[in-house]
Amino acid sequence: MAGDISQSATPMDRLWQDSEARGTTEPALVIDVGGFEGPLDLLLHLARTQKVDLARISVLALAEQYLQFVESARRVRIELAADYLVMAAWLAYLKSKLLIPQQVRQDDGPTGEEMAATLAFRLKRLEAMREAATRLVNRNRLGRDVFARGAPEHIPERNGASFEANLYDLLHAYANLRQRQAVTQVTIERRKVWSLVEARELLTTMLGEISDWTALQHYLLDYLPPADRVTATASAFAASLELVREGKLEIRQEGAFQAIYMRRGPGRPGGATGE
Amino acid sequence: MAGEREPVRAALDLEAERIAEALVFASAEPVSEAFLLERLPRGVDVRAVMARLVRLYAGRGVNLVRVEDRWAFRTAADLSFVIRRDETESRKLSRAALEVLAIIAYHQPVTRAEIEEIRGVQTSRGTLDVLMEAGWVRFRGRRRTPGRPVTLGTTPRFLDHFGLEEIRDLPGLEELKGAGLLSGRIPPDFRIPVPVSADDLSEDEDPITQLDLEELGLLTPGGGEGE
Amino acid sequence: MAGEREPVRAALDLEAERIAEALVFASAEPVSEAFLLERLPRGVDVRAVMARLVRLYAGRGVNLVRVEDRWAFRTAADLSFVIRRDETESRKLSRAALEVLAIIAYHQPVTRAEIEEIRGVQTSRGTLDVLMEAGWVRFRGRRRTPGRPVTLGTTPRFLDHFGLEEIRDLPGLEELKGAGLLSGRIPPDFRIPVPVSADDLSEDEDPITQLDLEELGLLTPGGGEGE
Repeated sequence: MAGDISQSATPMDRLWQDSEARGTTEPALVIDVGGFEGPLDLLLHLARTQKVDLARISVLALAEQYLQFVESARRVRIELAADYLVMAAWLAYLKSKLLIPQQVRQDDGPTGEEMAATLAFRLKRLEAMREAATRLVNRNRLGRDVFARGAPEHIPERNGASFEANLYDLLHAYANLRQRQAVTQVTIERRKVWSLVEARELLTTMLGEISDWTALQHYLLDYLPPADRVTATASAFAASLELVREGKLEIRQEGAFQAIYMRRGPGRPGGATGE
Repeated sequence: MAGEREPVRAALDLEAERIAEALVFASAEPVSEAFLLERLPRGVDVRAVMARLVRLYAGRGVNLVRVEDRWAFRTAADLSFVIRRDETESRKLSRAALEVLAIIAYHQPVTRAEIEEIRGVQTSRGTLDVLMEAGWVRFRGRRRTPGRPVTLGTTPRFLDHFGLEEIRDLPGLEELKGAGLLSGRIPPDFRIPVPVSADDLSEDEDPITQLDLEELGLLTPGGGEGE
Repeated sequence: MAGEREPVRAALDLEAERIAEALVFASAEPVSEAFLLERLPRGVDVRAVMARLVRLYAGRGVNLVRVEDRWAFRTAADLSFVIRRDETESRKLSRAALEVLAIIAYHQPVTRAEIEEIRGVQTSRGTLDVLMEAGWVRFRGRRRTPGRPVTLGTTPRFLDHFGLEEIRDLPGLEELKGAGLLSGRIPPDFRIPVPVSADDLSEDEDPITQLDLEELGLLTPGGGEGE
């Protein structure tokens, strides 16, 4: 299917065409969003189509491309995983920060430029890891290019222990056993409900990056399928209250039924990052 | 006295070489120096013996290689074309698994949250399991920070498999470190891109225009990460 | 110029030697001359190559030997004293033993009855013996409950062997799930205990006394706690 790419290829065509060169082992059909390893992968891929050094990409253009992608997916009613939507919300926020003329600098929170730099850095780091992975896998590998003695005569015991077992074996045995014994095989049906935990994770991820008042739900909901909005609103609200209680979030609302603004609270946020 | 070692000494050295050679040759797994030391004549310098053997086998079809403080004989890499067995490549790593492996190797000790931060996506179940089962990745310990998250790292077997003497030999490690790309933070000298406003795309940028995904056959049922 | 043979010829011969060497080394079984011939550069005299290799390895710790009409490397016969074939070859731990060991590690201090409750089967005597013999498990104390059952725990040697700094470094529920070792479909009340430090007795434990050990029939000379 990806075979016949004519000269009159649309940008999207070229985009997919490029993905063939990503050294994937998957079949050539990369059109599926599932072919991407998450939103950052998709962004990296879009960035490459800009064909410049990653440190110099136009983050704004990139954000737009991404948002358009999500937009298009929505138009044809493709269900995107929540990760992608969170990224969309974040980028929409970033875009608004970049487009609004620089105000008097407030102490709280990174500027649009700083956020853009963070994104560029993350992309560059991911790309670096990709390249490292490629170099690694192309090394001369034992059992493929280089071989050990085919008929070993004697295996010396390791540090004098006469029994062989490693941590993985141990954990594997334990996990299997406990799982077997956990008699109740609970099958949880996939529901169309956003759990508190999910909502909490999403909020924390976003709040890790955003520290001034934002109508976060507004950004988030914008990118959710209509069917999900009610449950997402409810869960996000409940989760946000929980986060407020823990001091990780602050909430402000001008009046009844007005937009709810949130920002990172004084408490430690989520702990997704950290050295 | 650059000259010959005394005969007794020389005989002892040769004997040590032969023993070390035999022990390492006999085993398919790398053999530790401690193990060799135990079995070599008293007072022999293991490192020196191994260094001589490395030289002796350097040009041969089988080479003596070091993996951290262990030694193994391996066929010479340039002979891969004659010995290479295609059927052995049964366990092909998925792209995700390979990426996670690289991140663990270059960033170790690293927590799962950090891996996910770098990849921007949840690690699907089974990815780590595959790497652990292959014996390349292991739990290392716990980070001494709140929550004490478990850290991951590579094993000696990983080094052996990819032909590395030690972690420092990972390709490009120094450059990546120098560029600040192995840290969780943006390096201070990281260039902050100047955002161009949406209207003026730079010359080498194409705006993505009307995307007709349907036409492209993008209509796949619920893609996403899935497990 | 040591060359009777011309340089090109010599290079070819060396290459043939290297290939033959690598093939014999990597093969799980003795290698036939026909097999070698197929893979050696065209026009090479296999017999001559093998004869040269035999001479090359004659004085070394590893010899090239002919077994019927096939070729193999064998450690030199005079070195059998170092190879010590009679030595206990490392045995793989049985699944039962692994399970019991894991339970002791996670649930310590744990009694034998508790282990059986967790596993749902009786533990054969030999299983614990094996773990004790390996030096990974020890008697910790006695539970202050009726019958004063003996409690079991892990040893420093256990930590050492499994590359753990302390027992609390064992991964917990989330980490096991994250690594794909536990499925996501486990009951909500599923717990994995945080292992109690191996060193200090818990509140409801009494230390093991000399008397206890005798009673248990375990007072072997030099046994017990050890260094």
